[in-house]
Amino acid sequence: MILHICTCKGLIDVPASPDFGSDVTVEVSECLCSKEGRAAVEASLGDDRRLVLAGCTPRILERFFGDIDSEMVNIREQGVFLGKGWDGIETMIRGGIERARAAEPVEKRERKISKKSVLVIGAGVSGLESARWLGEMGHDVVLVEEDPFVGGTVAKLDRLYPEGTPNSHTLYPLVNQVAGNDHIKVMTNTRVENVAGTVGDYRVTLRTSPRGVIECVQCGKCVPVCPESPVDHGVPRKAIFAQETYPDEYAIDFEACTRCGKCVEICPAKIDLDEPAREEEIAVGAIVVATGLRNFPIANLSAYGGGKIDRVMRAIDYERQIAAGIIAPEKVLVVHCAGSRDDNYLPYCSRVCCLIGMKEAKLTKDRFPNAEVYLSYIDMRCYGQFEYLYRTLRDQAGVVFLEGRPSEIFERGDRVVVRTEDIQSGEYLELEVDYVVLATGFEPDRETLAMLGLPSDLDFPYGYTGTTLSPDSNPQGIFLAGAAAFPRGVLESVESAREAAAGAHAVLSKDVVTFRTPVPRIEAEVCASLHCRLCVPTCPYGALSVVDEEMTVDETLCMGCGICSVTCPAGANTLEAWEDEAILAEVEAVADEGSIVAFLCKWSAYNAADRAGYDRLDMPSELRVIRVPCTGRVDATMVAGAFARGARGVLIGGCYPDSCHYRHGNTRAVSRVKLLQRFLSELGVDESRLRLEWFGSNEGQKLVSVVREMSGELASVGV
Amino acid sequence: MEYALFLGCTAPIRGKHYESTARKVCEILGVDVVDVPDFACCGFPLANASAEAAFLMAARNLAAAEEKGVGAMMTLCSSCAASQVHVNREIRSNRKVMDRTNEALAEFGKHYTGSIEVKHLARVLWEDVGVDAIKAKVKRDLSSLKIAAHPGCHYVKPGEVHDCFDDVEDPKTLDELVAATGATPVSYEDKKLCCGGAVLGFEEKTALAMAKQKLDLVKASGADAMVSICPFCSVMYEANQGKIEEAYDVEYGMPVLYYTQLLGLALGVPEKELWFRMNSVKPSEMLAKVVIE
Amino acid sequence: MITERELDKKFGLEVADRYGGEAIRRCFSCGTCAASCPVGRFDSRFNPRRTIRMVLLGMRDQVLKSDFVWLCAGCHTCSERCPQGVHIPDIMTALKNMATEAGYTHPTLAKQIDLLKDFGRVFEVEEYDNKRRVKMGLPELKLRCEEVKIILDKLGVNS
Amino acid sequence: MAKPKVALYWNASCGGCEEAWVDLAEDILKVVEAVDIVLWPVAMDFKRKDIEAMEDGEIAVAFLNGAVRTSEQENWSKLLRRKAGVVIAFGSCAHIGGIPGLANFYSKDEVFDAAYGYLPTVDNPDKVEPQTSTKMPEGELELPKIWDRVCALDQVIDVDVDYYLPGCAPPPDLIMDAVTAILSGELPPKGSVLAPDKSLCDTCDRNESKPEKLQITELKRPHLTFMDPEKCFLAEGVLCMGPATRSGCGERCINANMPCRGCFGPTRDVKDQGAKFLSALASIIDINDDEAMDRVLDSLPDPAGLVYMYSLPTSLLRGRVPEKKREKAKVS
Repeated sequence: MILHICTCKGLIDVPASPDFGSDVTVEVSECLCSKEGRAAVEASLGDDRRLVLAGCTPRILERFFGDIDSEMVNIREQGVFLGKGWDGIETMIRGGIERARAAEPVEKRERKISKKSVLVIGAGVSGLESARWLGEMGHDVVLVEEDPFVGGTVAKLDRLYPEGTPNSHTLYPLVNQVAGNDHIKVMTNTRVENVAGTVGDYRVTLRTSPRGVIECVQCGKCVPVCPESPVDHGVPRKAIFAQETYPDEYAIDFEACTRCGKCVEICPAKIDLDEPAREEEIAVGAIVVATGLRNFPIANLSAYGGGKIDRVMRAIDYERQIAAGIIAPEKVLVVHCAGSRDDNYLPYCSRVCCLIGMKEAKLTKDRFPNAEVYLSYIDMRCYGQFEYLYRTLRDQAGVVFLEGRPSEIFERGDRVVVRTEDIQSGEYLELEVDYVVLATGFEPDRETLAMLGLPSDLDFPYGYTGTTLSPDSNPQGIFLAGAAAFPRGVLESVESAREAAAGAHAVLSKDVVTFRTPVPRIEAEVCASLHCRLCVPTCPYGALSVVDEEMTVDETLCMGCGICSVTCPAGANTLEAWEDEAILAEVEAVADEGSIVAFLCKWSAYNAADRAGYDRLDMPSELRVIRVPCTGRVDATMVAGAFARGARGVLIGGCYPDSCHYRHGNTRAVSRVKLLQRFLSELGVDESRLRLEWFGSNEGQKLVSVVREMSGELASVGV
Repeated sequence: MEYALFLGCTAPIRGKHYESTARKVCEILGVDVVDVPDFACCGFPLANASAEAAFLMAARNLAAAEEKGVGAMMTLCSSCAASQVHVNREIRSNRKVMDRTNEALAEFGKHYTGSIEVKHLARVLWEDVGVDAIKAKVKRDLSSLKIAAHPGCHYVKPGEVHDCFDDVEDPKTLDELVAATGATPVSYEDKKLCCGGAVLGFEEKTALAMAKQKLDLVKASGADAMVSICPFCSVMYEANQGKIEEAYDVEYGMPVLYYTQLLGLALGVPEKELWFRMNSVKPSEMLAKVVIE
Repeated sequence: MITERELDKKFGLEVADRYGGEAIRRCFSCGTCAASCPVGRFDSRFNPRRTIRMVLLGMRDQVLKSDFVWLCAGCHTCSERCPQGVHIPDIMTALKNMATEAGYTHPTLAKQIDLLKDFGRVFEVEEYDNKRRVKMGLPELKLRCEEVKIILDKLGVNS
Repeated sequence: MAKPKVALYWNASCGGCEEAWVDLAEDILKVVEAVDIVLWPVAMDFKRKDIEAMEDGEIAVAFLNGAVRTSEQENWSKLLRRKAGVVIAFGSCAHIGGIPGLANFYSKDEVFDAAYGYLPTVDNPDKVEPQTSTKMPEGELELPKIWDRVCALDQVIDVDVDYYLPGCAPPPDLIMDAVTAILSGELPPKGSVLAPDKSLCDTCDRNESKPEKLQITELKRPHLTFMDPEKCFLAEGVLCMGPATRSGCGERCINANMPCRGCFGPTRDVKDQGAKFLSALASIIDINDDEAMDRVLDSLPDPAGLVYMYSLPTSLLRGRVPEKKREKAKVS
């Protein structure tokens, strides 16, 4: 056994010659994450491949040593940063050593990149930009768009800031470049129905819904005869319509169309109201997701009259209505943070809505110089160049910035009344305006993300980054571009689209990728494969099946969560590197009388513990963290093991519901914990000593509170 | 449907007409009420001095209801509803709270296992009896009446405590109950405005200003009467109406009925038994619009 | 002006440890509560946002001895809308409790405590009431409830 | 050549394991013919001092059944360990703690309170409880001490077990196989359990009826349910420990239409049979609705007693966790 302890440049006090027993060779280094550190680790690897690296968080260490089999002990973030002295750190290292003794190494695996084409989902600016770059690099691109025309949100906007240019300046050159590239196939009216397979060979089912217009000479005669006028983002158009982007053909909005047939009669070319939908399957090596964001539905904001009062509207609807000359406001209030930074709605800041709100104010003043515009805000967040936009507005007559979040908005006659406190003067204020613009935040396109097996994260609309070739997750050729990952302005979206294109290009340029995702090993000798099969339905990915009377793991599907290992009652199924024995060995090494043993999911709660370290929070010293791939991996055996060592409490911490990185590992944990609590109470362990809690990866404070409660430092709630 | 009737402090003394009509409409609509003489204050006013003591007083009432062998409790007052529902919820959702509460109740030999459901009378009428069942029993035509319903705060808030049975930002159930009687609920601004009752003892001027605002808006809506479901709200709008008229030199003459009086009227209860003479603002003009027998 | 020396930095923590007070530190002073408050609309002395700031700053005496601390109507309009889940009415209750414990009990509250101890309710049931009730066909009310007094005495709640 | 000497001893057991020898029927003759039985208290009269007088290792094989919970059982176990070359833990109680191990849900005092106190069949108005020593006219008499915890054989300090013969009681074919192996000297590695290392489902006939996606939404208790003699118990919502239990028993319970209760103990890599089964069970009770989950769990009044029916002493917690810490190490 080789143990490397990193002092992180003297940050961690390591005694002169730390002793971990005669069979452990200890090397202390100043900085493992350096060329020298890597060389030292490589040089120390002899026949004995068992290696323990004690240093910073595995999130960082994995970037340097992900390809070498090792146990990582986080003595920095969760050691010194959480106030542990050498005693505490020594215990942590012992845990790592015991775990390393019991764990089997993760096998290196390979994946062939057999398909060299790429699918781009969504043809807004991000998708167009990604497709353009990939096409120019010579890759075959399939660009699919759900709407009948490309352009996405930007095509619906009036002007784009900070420059204040019309949307066409950004969009048209891009559309032309994409439409003119032979490598790019654009498919409008098309949805991705299903994605199967893995990097290098994704099999994608596409469904193209009817366009109605089969051949088009763009005469436009169909539009005046159409009797239906659906409202598209605040502005009415006909059910048969065109958009000045691409393709240069009309299309029918079948949700609004009543099939009266008037367009068919007048059309000199060909319209078919009964055109069937088509489905096809394509194979690609990588996927770029550029589906953008979803506007937070204002109907949820009942105190603001959202969805009930016509004059209270979304920013995009307002922008289009003034651009189209439908409304002529004299007095407007823009409500910033409408539903954002709010536990009842969106807990996070969507970053761009401050800018959007100011833009609506600017567009109003540009068109109606005499209009009065109020902007109410909690904090005005205008970064970089946008400070200029703020200054321009601030200096204009008739623009008033009001600090304070409105409490309620209601109708009084044909006016809208807003109640707010002007915090700067401390006065209670009632305003009567013509229109209220709600600058709402955004939500991720959960539907597409879920279809791709990508979890959404509560910390941000979407926190999934950089896992593409992470050493212990299945390599994915899936890249997020633009606002699909996080609310972004046009400029940032385009930049991120290029990053995604570069990522996809990197994968497609290889013939083989290697990775180290742990998969369950099945001991055929013990497994009653043909007859037990309990594990099969518990796999979130359908990776388990009985082949030739033997339980078999499809390594291309397995993501390494270990849910099946917990299910196997015979112990025949064990997840590599996260075996029951290995985790139990660590538990037994670190747990002692009065300790709080926390099994923390490496995607969320474990990082919350890191965060607590970075923030130097006052974490009770009794905490012993065991890193697990998912709360769904936590077995009753491990919990019993902790209590058998005298633990005061056991905490299982995972991702919030619907954010599980393994689809539903955390909900499995819910039923396990319930049953376990009853079981433990029979054994004299009070239910409250086993807790399951959800943590965002930033919620260090919440983790501290929960651990403090469990350690008896905080009285629990209730009179 | 059987409920222990929780009278609270105000209704049985200052709102006897509310209590009496509540019992009457319950009888007609098939809601059985059981009296528990052991009920005392719900603890609401005491929370100002000691939240813990208030909690135990509410818990004591729950234990008393349980002792009586009823499964549910119905309150006449909205504040009683809020404190009883809240405490019930805390006890039922947290084992430790239940244990600690019972430890304290044991002092005088009471124990609560968490079996009681608590609802305000109006919620019982809306949820358990239902608007349709009420409509089916209406005997008098009240279609000529315009009624401004005042739902008050604790009938629906905190929303979570009351299982969000009504929309806290746009409470509708009381309007629906008014509509069920055949009368027309009128909409008016600031329907959710608090009556100020809780401030009355501490700063009368402020409390009256709050009540005045509401009376102004109700008056402007053209309503024939206001309807309340809480004796505290009624005290503010009705008993103090004269005081407000005097202080602000205005005149309202706005009758404030308990919903049960209006409902009783619709259900054909003899006028005498509706105790309109106990209302300090006499609803004679309003009654003149209704054909009685 | 108030100098930092006059502030009691533990005040906020004490309130946070009270029932319903845990979330007080989450307040980011957006003013939703103040804009919602029906009392504040008619009495500018009472402003929940400002009260929370005063607590977090540590202005113990200025809060507990104040007249505004008694003005919260407990209507929950603010807490229903608070974006950070601060239980404002519970915090105001905690402050009133702390004021009571510190001996600044409001006279009205003192009167209510006496009534509760004597009768178990905040109104005395007079003989007239029961007579009247019987006349109206309503059951008689119990005149006292000793158990309420036991609770109050046990917890040391005194006027 | 002298016949190998064999000792058979019983600790805390019901006697069923002794009957298992008799159940060998005519095969017992082969055994008796091949070996020289030097100790078998249930059948013949032997004295402790005779065993004590033997050389260490003189006995070839000692079969010990029953759990250990008294000082006497502990002493005998240690003695036989010294005298025997091979020690075999015979039957569930010696192997994993067995039914007597359920006493670990309670303290010794609670067990005494029940056994000599409040149980309806006990008539003991003076509350007489066993004493470790009693003065009689003839002198002072000693009774064995009862320990606080029931142990499996290998949990007794200084008692290394060479092999385990599982089952309550071990089935004749496994006994015969073990005896044959010993006599022929073809023994598996030390520490082995002398039964197949697969879960019971492997040989269970009812598997045909098991659905591809087994999900439990309702739990039924055997005595309150009609159980189809053809169908997988789990698929019917009746808890069966089969998946968490080593095979080799010949499905005696299952053939009698009763679900498995785990007497053979777990397969080799499982440290805690009950906890492991519980994890599996929770995975197949896949209900997200809290209330529905509670309802299902309410129909399982004693989960720990069920999953640890045979293995409580060898579970990680070993029994009920006492209010204050008690001895953790092996019985000394």
